[in-house]
Amino acid sequence: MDYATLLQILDSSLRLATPLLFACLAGLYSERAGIFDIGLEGKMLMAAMASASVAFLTGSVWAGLFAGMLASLMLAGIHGIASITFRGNQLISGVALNFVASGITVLVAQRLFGQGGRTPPLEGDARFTPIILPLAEELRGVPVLGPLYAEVISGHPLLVYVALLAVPVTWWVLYRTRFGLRLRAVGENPAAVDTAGISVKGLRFAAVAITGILCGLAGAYMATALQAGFGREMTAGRGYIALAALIFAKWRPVAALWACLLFGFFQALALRPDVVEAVVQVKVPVPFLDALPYVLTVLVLAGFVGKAIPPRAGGEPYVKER
Amino acid sequence: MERLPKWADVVLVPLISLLLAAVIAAVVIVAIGQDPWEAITVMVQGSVMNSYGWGYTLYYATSFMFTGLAVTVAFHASLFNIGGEGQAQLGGLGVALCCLMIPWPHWSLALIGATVAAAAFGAAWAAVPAYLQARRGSHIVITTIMFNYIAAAFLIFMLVDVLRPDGQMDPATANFPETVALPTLNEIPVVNLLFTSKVPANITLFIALGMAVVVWALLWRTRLGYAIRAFGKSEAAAKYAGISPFGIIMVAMLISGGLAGMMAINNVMGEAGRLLQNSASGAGFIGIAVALMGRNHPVGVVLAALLFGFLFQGGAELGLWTKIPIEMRIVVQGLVILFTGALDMMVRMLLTWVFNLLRGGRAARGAV
Amino acid sequence: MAHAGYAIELKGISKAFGPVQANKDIHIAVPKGTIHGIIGENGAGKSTLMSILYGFYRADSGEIFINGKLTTIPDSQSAIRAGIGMVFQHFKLVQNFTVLENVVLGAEEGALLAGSLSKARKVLSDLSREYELDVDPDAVIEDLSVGHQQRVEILKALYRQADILILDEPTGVLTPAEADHLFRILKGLRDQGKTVVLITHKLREIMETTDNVSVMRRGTMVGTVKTSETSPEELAELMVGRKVLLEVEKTPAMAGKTVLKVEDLRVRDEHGVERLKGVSFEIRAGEILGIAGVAGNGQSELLEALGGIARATGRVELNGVELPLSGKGADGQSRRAAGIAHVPEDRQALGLIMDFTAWENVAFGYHNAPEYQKNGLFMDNDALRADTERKMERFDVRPPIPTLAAKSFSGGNQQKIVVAREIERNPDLLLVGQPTRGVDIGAIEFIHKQIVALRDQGKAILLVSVELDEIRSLSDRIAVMFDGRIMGFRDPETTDERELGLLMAGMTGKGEAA
Amino acid sequence: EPAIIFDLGGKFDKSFNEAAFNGAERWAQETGGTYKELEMQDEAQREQALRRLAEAGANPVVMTGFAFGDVLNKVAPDFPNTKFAIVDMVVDQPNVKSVVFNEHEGSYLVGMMAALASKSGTVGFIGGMDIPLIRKFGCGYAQGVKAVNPDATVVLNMTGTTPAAWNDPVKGAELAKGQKAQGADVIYAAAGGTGVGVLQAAADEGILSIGVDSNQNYMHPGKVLTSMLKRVDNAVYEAFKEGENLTAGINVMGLANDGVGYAMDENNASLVTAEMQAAVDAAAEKIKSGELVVHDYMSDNTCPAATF
Ligand SMILES: Nc1ncnc2c1ncn2[C@@H]1O[C@H](COP(=O)(O)OP(=O)(O)OP(=O)(O)O)[C@@H](O)[C@H]1O
Ligand SMILES: Nc1ncnc2c1ncn2[C@@H]1O[C@H](COP(=O)(O)OP(=O)(O)OP(=O)(O)O)[C@@H](O)[C@H]1O
Ligand SMILES: [Mg+2]
Ligand SMILES: [Mg+2]
Repeated sequence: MDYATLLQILDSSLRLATPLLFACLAGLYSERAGIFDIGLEGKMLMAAMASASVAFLTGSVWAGLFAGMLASLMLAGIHGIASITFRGNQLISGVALNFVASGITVLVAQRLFGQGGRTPPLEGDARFTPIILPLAEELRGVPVLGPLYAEVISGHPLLVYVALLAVPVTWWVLYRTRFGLRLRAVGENPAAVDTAGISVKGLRFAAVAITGILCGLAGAYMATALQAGFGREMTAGRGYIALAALIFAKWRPVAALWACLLFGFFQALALRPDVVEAVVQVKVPVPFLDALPYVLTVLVLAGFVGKAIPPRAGGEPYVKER
Repeated sequence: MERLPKWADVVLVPLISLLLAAVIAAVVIVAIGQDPWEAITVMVQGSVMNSYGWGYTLYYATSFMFTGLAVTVAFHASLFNIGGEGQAQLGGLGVALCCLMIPWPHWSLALIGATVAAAAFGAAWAAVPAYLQARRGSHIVITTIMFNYIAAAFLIFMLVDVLRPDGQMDPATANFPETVALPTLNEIPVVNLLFTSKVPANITLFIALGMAVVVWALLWRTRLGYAIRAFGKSEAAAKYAGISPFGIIMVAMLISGGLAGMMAINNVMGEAGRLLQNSASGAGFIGIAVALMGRNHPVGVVLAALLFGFLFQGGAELGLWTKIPIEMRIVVQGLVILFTGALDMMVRMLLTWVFNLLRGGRAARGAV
Repeated sequence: MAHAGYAIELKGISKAFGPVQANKDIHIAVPKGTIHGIIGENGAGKSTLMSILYGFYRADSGEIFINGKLTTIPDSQSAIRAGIGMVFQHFKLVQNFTVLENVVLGAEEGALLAGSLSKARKVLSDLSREYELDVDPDAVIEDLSVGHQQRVEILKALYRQADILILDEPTGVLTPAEADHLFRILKGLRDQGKTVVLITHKLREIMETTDNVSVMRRGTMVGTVKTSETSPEELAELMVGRKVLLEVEKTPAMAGKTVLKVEDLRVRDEHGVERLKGVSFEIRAGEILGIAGVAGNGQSELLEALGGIARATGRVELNGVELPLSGKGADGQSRRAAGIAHVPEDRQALGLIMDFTAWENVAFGYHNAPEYQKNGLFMDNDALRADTERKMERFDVRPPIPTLAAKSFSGGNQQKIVVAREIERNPDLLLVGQPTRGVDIGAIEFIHKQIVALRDQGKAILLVSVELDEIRSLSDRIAVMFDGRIMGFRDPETTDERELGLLMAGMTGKGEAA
Repeated sequence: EPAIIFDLGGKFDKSFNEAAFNGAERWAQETGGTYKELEMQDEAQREQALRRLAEAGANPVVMTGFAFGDVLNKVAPDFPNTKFAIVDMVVDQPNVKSVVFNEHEGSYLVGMMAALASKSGTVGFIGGMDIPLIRKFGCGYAQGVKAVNPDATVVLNMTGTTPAAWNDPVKGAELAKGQKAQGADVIYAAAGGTGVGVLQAAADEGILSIGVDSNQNYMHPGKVLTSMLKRVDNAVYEAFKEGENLTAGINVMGLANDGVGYAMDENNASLVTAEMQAAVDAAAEKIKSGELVVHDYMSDNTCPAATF
C-alpha cells in the first residue's frame, strides 16, 4: 500500500469515526451516570432526519443542526422518563426507542417530502462544507507530514473538529469539574449522591440530556456533513458500533477516541477490500471486515483484551432505601 | 397505596399498554395527515377478514411464537436475549444445509431433520454469549447484539461466497428440492376447507403451538423449569439451593437460541423454499415485544404473536392500499415494547390510581 | 416549648408505610453535647425516625426542632444545612473514588474541583489530628477496611460541619477493637461539644458509651432514661415489653460418634482475600456446636463452604466420608444428598425466593427430591402443596396458606418456613445461621425448641449467631471465631461473657493478642 | 388496474427505480388511470408482494430488478390469468414478459465520453452489488474508455455483495473519494441509490461524474458529465399500456430501439463539446448498424477491457 492510499484510508477513517465518536461520548455521559443507553442508534437516526429536513426547508445547516439536537433530545427525554422517573428497564426502553425512531423517521420524511422516506439532497448553506485548515496547501510539500496534514487533518467539515474537541472537553468535565465528579458518583453509587444532598434524578436527567445533544450532533453530521440528506436507516447500526466502542474504551473519554478511530478505520477498510487484499495478500471477504468491530467488542467483553467493568450502578433504577 | 388485584395485573396492564400504544400510533397517523380509522379498517380487512389475510397473519404469528417463546425462556432465567434475530438467521442456515445436503425421501422426515438442525444452529449461536455471560460475566444484552451483527455478516459470507449457486445473482441458496416443501394450510386436510388458495402459513404453525405447550410444561412442571425460574428470581438463592448458575445460564440460553432458530422451519423451509439474506425479517426483535406483551407466559405469547401477526400483515396492507408507509408497523412495535416493557410502572401506577379512586368512591358510598 | 439546650427535639413524629405504622407520635429530646443512645428490636422504627431527621423520609405529622429552632427537613441538603450528619449502616461511599473525592462530593466549593480538593485536603488533615481519624486522603475506598470506611463517613459529616452526628448501628460490622476506637472518637466529639445519636442493638455499648438512652418498641417511644440510672435488664424489658428470659430448656448433651470433621478449611472471596484461614473442628451426633463472633469474621464463609455455596480447600468428612470442596459434588444439591441441611443466615436473599409461593419454596433446594416427582418427567405439585400444608401446620406458620407468596409472610413466618423445610428433612447435620434474626420472642422460643429437639434425636448441629445469649443458651460447646480463625473452644457452663468477648476481639483468655 | 413493485432502494433512488416510477407516472398522466405500487423493504417480502398484488386483481404486475426472477418463477404459474413483466431478468413463463437491456452499449458510449473528458487519463467506475449484470455495465464502460484512450486507467469498485449495495450513499461517497485519490477525474456510478453519494462526493471534490438509468444531470448541474440512460421508464410505460394483453416473451432493449442512450441537456451542455458528442454519436451509429459490437460481459463472464 502506498502512502497516498494510506492517507486516503486515514482520511476516510476520520470521516467515518466522527459519528461514532459523537455517539460514543453521548453514551459515555449517560452510562457514566448509571443509565444504560442502547438507544444511541435511534437518537442518531432521529437527529439525522430532523436536521436534514429542517436544513432543507430553511436552507440553513445551523437550523438543521439545532433541530437535530432537539429531536434527539426528545427521544432522550422519553428514555429518561421511562428509566429515571418510572424506573423502567433501561435496555428495553432503548430497544423500543430504536424501533420507534426507525419507523417514525421514515413516516415524517415521507410526509414532508413524499420521496419514500428520504429528504431531497441538501445543497449550499444547507450543508456543512469542508474547512481547509491554515497552511494546508503551503505545507503540502513537506515530506510525509505535509500530505498528512493537508489530506487527513485538514479539509473536514466543522463537526469533525467539534467531535475531536469534545474528547478533551469530556475528559475535563468528567475529571476536573464538580458536575463530572457528581456524574461519575451517581453512576457508581447513587445512594452516596443522594445522601450528600444532591438530586439523583436531576443529575441523571442532565446526563441523559447531554447524551441527547451529542447524539443530535452525530445524526446531524451524518445527514448534513458526511452525506447530503437523510435516507431510511442511514445510520446503519452506527449507534451499536458506538456502544461497542464505549465498552472497548471502558467508558473513558480518551480511550473512546482511539476506539472510535479504530472502528472508523475498520469501516474504511471494509470500503476498500482491494487495499486489504493487497496488504495481506489473501482475499478477505468484506463481511469479515464488517464484523470486525463486533468481534473485537465481544473479545473485550470476554475479558481477553482487558476486562471492561461498567459503572457499578449502571442499568439499575435508583430506589431510595435505608 | 393499595396493590392491584392479580387479574388486573395480568390482563389489564398489557391491555392498557396496548391501548396507549394504539392511541399514540393513531396520533402519529393523524400527524402525518392520514386517517387512523381508515388504517385500522385496511389492516383488519387485509389480515383477518379473508383466508388470504389469515394465511399471512398466521404465517407471521408462527414465527413470532417461536421468537417470543425464545425471549420468554431466557427472561425467566433473568437473561435478556436480544439475539433472537441472529439465532433465527443461523437456524435458517441449519435448515438450508439440512435441506440441500441430504436427499430426504419425504417432507415429514425432512421436517424432523430441519427442526433439529434449526434448533442446533440457533442454540449454537446462543451458546457463545451464554458462555461468556456464565463464565466471564459479559453482559448478555451487549454480546447478543454483537452476535446479531456477526450473524448477519456471516450469513452474507455464506450466501455470497459459499452457498450461492453459479450463475445466480441474488445472494441466496439454491431452491430446496420439491420433496422437502412443507404442506401449507391449504394442503392440509380439513384445514383446507378454510384455506382454499395458496397461503404461506404451514404445518409449522402446529409445531409452534406445540412448543408453547412444551415451554409451559418445561417452566412450570419440570425440575429444570423450577431451577430456571428460581435462578431468574435470585442467583444467590439459586446457588444456596445447589442450582448451578453456569448450568442454568447455558441451558436457558441454548433452549432460547434453539427456539429462535426453529423459527427458520417456518420461513425458510415452509415459505421461501431457500435461504435468503436477512431471512428473519426482524422477527427476532418482535419476539421481545411478543414476550413482554404476553407477560412471559406461553399463553400470553401465543396471543401476542397472533396480535403481532395481525399487525405485521395489516402493516403490509397499509403500505399497499394507503398512503401510510409500511414503517408504521415498526413504530407500533416500538411503542408496544416501550409501554409494556419500560413504562409498565407508569401504567401500573395509573391503574392503581384508578382503582383507588373506584374503591374510594365505593367506600364513600358505603359509608353513607 | 422547645428548649434551646436541646440539639434535637422531636414532637409527635408519625410515619406510616402503607399499613405499617413505622413511627407513632414520637417525642424525644437530645441535650447538646451528649451521646444519646436509641435501642429497639428489629423493625421498631429507629432507622425510620433517623431517616426523617436526615430528610430521607418526610414525616406524616410532627415537628422537628434543631437547636431550639423549628426546622423543616424536606431533603438531605436541608439536614446538612441544619448541621446534621449521618453515618448509615450501609455506607454511602463511592467505592472507586478516593477518600478526598468522597468527602468533597456534594460539598464542593465551586464548579471546578481543584479548589475544593485542596481545601478538603487541608481540612481533613486538621480533622484527623483533632479526632484520631487517620485515613489516607488519596486512598481509594475499596482498598480500605470497613473500620476505615466508617471513619470516612464520619469525616464526611464533619467536613460538612455537622454538630449533630447520627450513627445507625455502627458496630455491626466492626471488630471489637475497631468498635472501641469508634467509641473513643465519639467521646472526643462529644467533648468538643458535638451531639451524637447512636443507634444500636447492643446493650453493652449503650451502657458503656451513652449519656442518655431512648427505647423504641413497635413504632412508639417507650421511654428515655439516663444511662447511669438504668441497667441492661431494665432496658431489655422496656425494649421487648416484658421480662426476658433467654433460657432454653435442654438436657445435657448425649454426644455420640463424630458426624462432621473439619480440617484446615480455607475459603477465599471473589477478590482472592482469604476469609477463612484454616479452621478445624468436629461435631458429634447429639451435639450443638455454637460459633460465636462478630459478624464478618468468617462465620458466613464457614457456613457457605459446608453448605456447598463457596469453594474451599482443606478436608471435610461427614460420617467418615470425605466431601469434595470444589468442582463436582461441591454444590448445595450434593450436600443435601449427603445429609446436610442448611438454614442460611439471610433468609430473604438465600433461603427463599420471595416471589415464589410458600409451596414452591418448600421445594427449594429439594426440587429434585423423589417424593416431589411423578412419572419421571414432571414435578408433583399436588404432593408438594399437601406437604407444605402439613409443614405449615406443624410449625404454626401464619397464615397457613401454601399459595401465598413468600414475600407476603412476615419475617418471623418466613423464617419458620425455612426452618420447617430444613429440619423436616431429618438431616444428619444441620447448619443454622442466625436462626432468630428479626424474629419475635414467641417464634424464637419455638425455633430454639426445634433445634434442641433435633439434637436430641442424635443429630449434629452447627449454630452460627452473633447473639451471644443465643449461643450460650443453645450450644453444648462454643467455638469463637476471629479473623477467619477459631480462637478457642469453651464450655458454655464454665465460660462467661467477658471471656468470650475477649476471644471475639482476638485476644486469648490471658490477654495477649492472637 | 396495473401494479408495479420497486426493488430495494425505493422508487426515489433517483436512478433505476425512479426511472420505472417515471414510466408509471407517465402512463397515469396520459391515460388518467391509476396503478398500485409497492416498495420492497427486505428480501423475504418479495413473494408476498407478488402474490398480494396478483390476488388483489392487479394486472399486469410489473417488477423492477433481477432479484424477483426466482419468486416470479414460483408465483407466475399460480396466477395463470395475470400478466407479469420483469425488468433485468429473463423468466420463462407463458404469462411473463421479460425486459432486458443492452446496458453495455450505453455504458460504452458514456465510457467514451469519460475518456474524452478526462484530463488525468484515469477514470472510475463504481458499481452497486457485485453481480454479472453490473459487471456488464462496467465492462461496456471500460471498452468505451479504451476505445478513446487505450492507455487510460479504469479504476473499478463495487459497493457490496448484497442488495444493501444499492442504497449505501456513504459507501458510494467514500469509494468516490478513494478513486479520486487514485487519480480518477470522471466517475461512472452504476449503483442505484448509492450513486447519489457518488455524484455528491464527486461534486464536492470537484471532479466529474456520470449518472445511470435516469437522467441524473440535474442533480449537480455542471458537475455531472452525462447519464447513461436505461429506459426502464419506457419498459414500464409499454407494459402498462399493453395492460392485460401484455405479450409474453423476451424483449431486448438496446441502442437500436432507444432502450439505452446517454443524456444531454442544459445541465451538462457546457461539459460536453461538440467534438465529443460527434465522436460518441458516430460510435452509437456503428453499434446500431452492427458495425461495432460491444462485448457483453454476461455472454461469457469475461471482459476484454477490464478485470473484476
Ligand atoms: N420504605 C419502607 N417501605 C415500607 N415499609 C418500611 C419502609 N421503611 C421501613 N418500613 C417499615 O417500618 C418499620 C420500621 O422500620 P425501621 O427500619 O425504622 O426499623 P429499625 O428499628 O431501624 O429496625 P432494625 O433494627 O432492623 O434496623 C418496619 O416494619 C419496616 O418494615
Ligand atoms: N407484602 C405483603 N403482602 C401481603 N401481606 C403482607 C405483606 N407484608 C406483610 N403482610 C402480612 O401482614 C402481616 C404483618 O406482617 P409484618 O411483616 O408487619 O409482621 P411483623 O409484625 O413484623 O412479624 P414478624 O415479627 O414475624 O416479623 C403478616 O401476616 C403478613 O402476612
Ligand atoms: Mg434500622
Ligand atoms: Mg418483621
